[in-house]
Amino acid sequence: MTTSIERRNALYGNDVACYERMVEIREFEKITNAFFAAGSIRGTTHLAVGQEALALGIASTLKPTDVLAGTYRSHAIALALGLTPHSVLGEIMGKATGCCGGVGGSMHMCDTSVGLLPTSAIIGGGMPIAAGAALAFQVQKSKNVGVALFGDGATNIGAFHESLNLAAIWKLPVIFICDNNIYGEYSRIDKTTPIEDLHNRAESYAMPHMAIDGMDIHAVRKGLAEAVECARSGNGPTFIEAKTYRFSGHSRADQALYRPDGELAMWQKRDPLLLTEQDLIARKLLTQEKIDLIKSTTEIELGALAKQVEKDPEPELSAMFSNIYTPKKVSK
Amino acid sequence: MTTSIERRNALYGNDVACYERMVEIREFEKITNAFFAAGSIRGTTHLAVGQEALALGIASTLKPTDVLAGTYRSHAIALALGLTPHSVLGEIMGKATGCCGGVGGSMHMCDTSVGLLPTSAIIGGGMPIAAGAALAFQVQKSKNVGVALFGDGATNIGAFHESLNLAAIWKLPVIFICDNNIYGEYSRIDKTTPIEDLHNRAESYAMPHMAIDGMDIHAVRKGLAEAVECARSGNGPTFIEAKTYRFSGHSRADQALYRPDGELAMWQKRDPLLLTEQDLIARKLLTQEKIDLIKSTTEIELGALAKQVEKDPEPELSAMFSNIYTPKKVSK
Amino acid sequence: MTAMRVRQAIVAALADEMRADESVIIFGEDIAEAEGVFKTSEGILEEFGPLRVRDTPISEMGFTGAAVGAAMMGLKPVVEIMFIEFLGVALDQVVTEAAKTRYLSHGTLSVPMTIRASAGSGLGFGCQHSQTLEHWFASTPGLKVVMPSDAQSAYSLLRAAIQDPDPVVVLEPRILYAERGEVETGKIAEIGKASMRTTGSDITIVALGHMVNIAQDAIQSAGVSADLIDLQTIIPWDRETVLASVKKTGRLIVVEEAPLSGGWGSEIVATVSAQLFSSLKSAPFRITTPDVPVPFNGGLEARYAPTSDDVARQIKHALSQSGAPEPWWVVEGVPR
Amino acid sequence: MTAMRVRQAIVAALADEMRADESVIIFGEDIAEAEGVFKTSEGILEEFGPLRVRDTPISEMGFTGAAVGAAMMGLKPVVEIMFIEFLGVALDQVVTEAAKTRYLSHGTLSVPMTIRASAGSGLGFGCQHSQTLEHWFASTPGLKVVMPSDAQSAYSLLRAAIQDPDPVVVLEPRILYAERGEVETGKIAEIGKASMRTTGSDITIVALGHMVNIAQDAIQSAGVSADLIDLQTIIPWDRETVLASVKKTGRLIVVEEAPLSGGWGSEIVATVSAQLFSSLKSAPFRITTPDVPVPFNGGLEARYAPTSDDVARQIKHALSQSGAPEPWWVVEGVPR
Ligand SMILES: Cc1ncc(C[n+]2csc(CCOP(=O)(O)OP(=O)(O)O)c2C)c(N)n1
Ligand SMILES: Cc1ncc(C[n+]2csc(CCOP(=O)(O)OP(=O)(O)O)c2C)c(N)n1
Ligand SMILES: [Mg+2]
Ligand SMILES: [Mg+2]
Repeated sequence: MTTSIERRNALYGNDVACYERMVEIREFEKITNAFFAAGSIRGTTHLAVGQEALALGIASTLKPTDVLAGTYRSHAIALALGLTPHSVLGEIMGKATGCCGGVGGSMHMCDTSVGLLPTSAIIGGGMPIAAGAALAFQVQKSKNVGVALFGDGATNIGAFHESLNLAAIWKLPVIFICDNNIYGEYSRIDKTTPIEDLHNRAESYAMPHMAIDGMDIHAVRKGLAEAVECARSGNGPTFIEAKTYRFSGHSRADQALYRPDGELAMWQKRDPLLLTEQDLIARKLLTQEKIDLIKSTTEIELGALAKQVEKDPEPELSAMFSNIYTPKKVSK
Repeated sequence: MTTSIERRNALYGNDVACYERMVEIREFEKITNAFFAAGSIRGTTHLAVGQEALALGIASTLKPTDVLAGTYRSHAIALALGLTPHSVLGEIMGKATGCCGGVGGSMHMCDTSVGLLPTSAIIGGGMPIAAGAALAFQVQKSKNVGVALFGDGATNIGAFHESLNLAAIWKLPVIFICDNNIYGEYSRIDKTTPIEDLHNRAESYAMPHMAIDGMDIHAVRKGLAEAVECARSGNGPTFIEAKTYRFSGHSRADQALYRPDGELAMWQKRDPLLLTEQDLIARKLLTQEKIDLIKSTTEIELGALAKQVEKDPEPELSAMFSNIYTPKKVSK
Repeated sequence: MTAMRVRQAIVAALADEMRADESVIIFGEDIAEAEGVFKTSEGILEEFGPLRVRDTPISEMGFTGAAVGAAMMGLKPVVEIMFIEFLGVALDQVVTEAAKTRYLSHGTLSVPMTIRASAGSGLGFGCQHSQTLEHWFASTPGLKVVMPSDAQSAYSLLRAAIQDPDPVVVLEPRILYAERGEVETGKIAEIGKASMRTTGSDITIVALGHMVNIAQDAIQSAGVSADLIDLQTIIPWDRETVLASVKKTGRLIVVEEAPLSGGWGSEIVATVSAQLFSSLKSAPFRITTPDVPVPFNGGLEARYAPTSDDVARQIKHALSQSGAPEPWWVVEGVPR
Repeated sequence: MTAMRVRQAIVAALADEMRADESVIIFGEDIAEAEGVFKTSEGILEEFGPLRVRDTPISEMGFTGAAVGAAMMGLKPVVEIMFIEFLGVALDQVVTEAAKTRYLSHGTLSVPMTIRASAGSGLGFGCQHSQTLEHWFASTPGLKVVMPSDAQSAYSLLRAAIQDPDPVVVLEPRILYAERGEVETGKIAEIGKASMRTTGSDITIVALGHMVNIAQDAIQSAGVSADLIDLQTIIPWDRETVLASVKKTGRLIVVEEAPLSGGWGSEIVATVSAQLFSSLKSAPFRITTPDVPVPFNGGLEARYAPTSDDVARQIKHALSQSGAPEPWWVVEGVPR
């Protein structure tokens, strides 16, 4: 069986692997959506369709020893960072095979072997934690970086402000990545936020900042690489605003009817899969046939996997009582 | 006996009255300091020596129907807004005659007859409250404004960020006044905040902003009048940074030894009392003799008052059980 | 009487209050245009317009605090906290500001605000979105906290909360939003007053929110004669009703959807034990969730909150033995 | 054994841990250069330098959360919350993040962080700076909460908290900072274990923090033979020691510095009532503060927390009558 770290390592320097992973995410979210609609997934789900380039740009730039604190919308970043579709879907379905043993659910992904800290379902929850991880790296004199990944809506919460200020004043090796998909739940960003270019908020902390095209994996990598270099060399944090779009509704059954006509269609022209396909064909790394094959294979494989996960064991009753406190060491 | 509202009304259009009030504040804080040192005041006190021009500039510009949410450092603004020295000192000494009946203490001033909302001892506590008061004015279609008065250190707390954003997106008639006295407790602002001109943080909310000379009552009035006009005419909030200096330590017995040599002396050259005296003399509204008289009279009067307050009754035991819930109306 | 879902009862209460009193305004995340993520403000924006009905940024501290300030100025704001956990970023404004405003204004200001928040487990939202968290508000003079158990109480308590001159937190059991019940509109509850779901002679059962329904099922299946007290207000709770009932029955069980250690039920048991020591025929005790985070998995989550089977078992125990029964996880000896 | 003030015992514990383990770092507002507003980090910056000892901006959510993240990465951060009330702006990171991290990481991450916060009344800081607020952390599996009662426990509990692999909140009674006591440095407490201040046969008194000292005075002046249990850890509390003692004495009083309704003491009384129903000779009860905000005025504040006179009165009552005594404000019939 492939491990998370193997899946992660497969991405470095391999644009085709990155593309395949993007397809995997896209197909994966289709399954999640279908399963949710069919009632086989409890609670809620937050899809990241349309935001695959950002996830892969991050995963193929960070090292597995860097850490990332994400949100309830983390299927894509989890798969990108290396978690297996099995462990992600298992978690979403509450199976013992899930990355959290089935007690976390769709909003709670985690795999420390590839640097994914437990994702938080609280807006802003992960930002000070990423800064804190970076503080540890600074104190430990390691070269790792911390990353906080969060939405546009999250830039209005107090923790955002405090985290950026703290990171700036302590010059922490942390990168704040705002996935600006223009919506927070059902509210368009302009209804809740008086400025459009969120990255400019970094000025309040004298922090370097940039906007990047979140639909283009190369743009993501380029911007992030610069920020990572800055952080690793002791020059402190960066705020990156990735302009993306949420192709699906916010969560669960949301049909996103509040979106203006044509907005989705416009963004779909910049579908990250499409852009990557064009790029890879142009660079002669893939052909249309190969692309079709990747898609159909992925669909078949994930379909088969989904059937398997459905049959996976449920967690034991003891799982409910485990991992609350750290077990006492047997000897010192 | 003079009421708060009478004391407030005395200030409008009367620069000499404003100056006298500044002297009153200065002398008042001397007494507070002495009483605290002598052990007749419990807990803590936060003096506002050196920040009198800001307090008077605010009090003589706002209307008594406007409201202000302040902090633990509110002796000066309370006296300026109209509270009698008796009710302020009474509160500081825990007397039944205090503005809060003696159960609040030095950090908790309040007098709604002149628009002083209960001051909060929690950093950032008053900012959303001021915005909320402004929201009420907006809904009620009154022309009043809300004001939040807070320190430089408070610009690093989450509530600051959330309040400014909310005020901006809803165009609330609220004015955020940052009393930038360069220190938060014992930390110089540059140790905690990566930018110097705090008012620029308003850019994050597309909010008008300005820096004003907080030592000069005219500068305060001018800046604030502009902001008030903007708010009253429905054009939303403004962020004002008043550059001031804390002549005393942070609180209690703090000697402020952490300040660089010469810093205090430099700022004392711009002592708001001094600047106002020079101005009033130049405008022939006062003479040096008159000034000396004001000072000595104030000193004598407040000294006498202090003796009286010392003998004021303590609150009854029932005060501890009162004003927790609103009494039920006897009939509907 | 009209049959409606709990969420519709909430809408009705909001609308009735907004019609009766124009100082009532509501705001929260996605409550206006989207009508609330749980559809608890359906039609409100349309009827009352954008001045009184507002979507907020994701800023719980900011907008909760704004409600405090607006309430000081005479409005009656109702804010929605989508999941009660989100008050973890804004508790200060509730506990340290709102609850102390009357005290710190020497009685000159009241804070007639209402905080509505969905609470509780059972829907697969995971451990950061499934708690009840009543204890965050305990020991806070100045605050009131209520929790409805059905459509009628959802309506009546919310109206009472909005009319109340002091800050009130309304914890709405999320699991009940879709449940139907008969509602007499216009009926307003009295905050601080418990309601008797069933009356009986052998035992007193005190419960809150959805646990009232669980307890009622248990009483039925155990076939016992019980006073089932729907507490409705947790702070300040109805000592009189509870004490009178236990005086009569001599037995007390509290059924609680929160981890054992330190939940609100301990307050009831402790007070009854102190006040009615010699009237008690058997040990008063709580039936609670185990001391664990709320698990996501459906099978596990179904065992998290007290079930009617388990409550029935413990009721029977209480009627036959003087000592308290063991919780299910001890009985079953669940390995850790 | 060295005589030192409680605040010095805290400094000693910090320094000893920082010497022993270089992953221990500390930060908070004015704790470095100014050495803490209560001088609880005197000399720490000088000895350990600015990489490990840091002043923070006024950003409790930010720096508490940073401690959570740093702890995940293997540091042992100790943060100071100057007054426990300030966690009202940051509770989320403690309760919803730190306490659930181990659970949500499937056991792969621990959060060995310590939060030190000053707490309690008696010094004239007013109602927003004088509470104890233990109940904010109740019903939160994953968290531990301790409170020292003297210099030795301040030292020993803090060392234990820092060494503990899970998040621990240390509530330090502010009123004790200047008190002196003998300290055996190197002695490390066991979290979750209560300590016996006095042993006796007639009654069990459970207290926490400064109330342990008040209770001890009361026991002396009442001239009774009592087990005085200094609980030290509130979450998870030492059921074993308390139950064993009450089994022996048949009587229980909890002395608590928090408003009556919903304080931690109700958990003790409720548990004992359920577990030891037939061993109890008289009503178990709590002695608490009234349900009021902490008043500033010195005379009133002196009456806020239980006094040794009043505790003595209630102990005597418990030994002579089976019902619980009335609190002083009922006895005295204070008008509202
Ligand atoms: C403190 C807090 N408030 C509110 C929520 C509810 N909530 C969950 S997702 C969401 C919208 C977030 O929008 P954004 O940050 O843009 O992220 P996106 O969902 O678009 O990825 C909200 C309001 C929450 N989880 N936490
Ligand atoms: C949330 C919170 N954190 C910390 C404190 C402790 N504290 C009181 S005053 C103060 C410094 C505030 O500095 P600044 O905002 O500049 O105001 P100044 O005292 O200079 O007027 C601090 C940290 C508090 N009261 N509330
Ligand atoms: Mg978004
Ligand atoms: Mg300052």
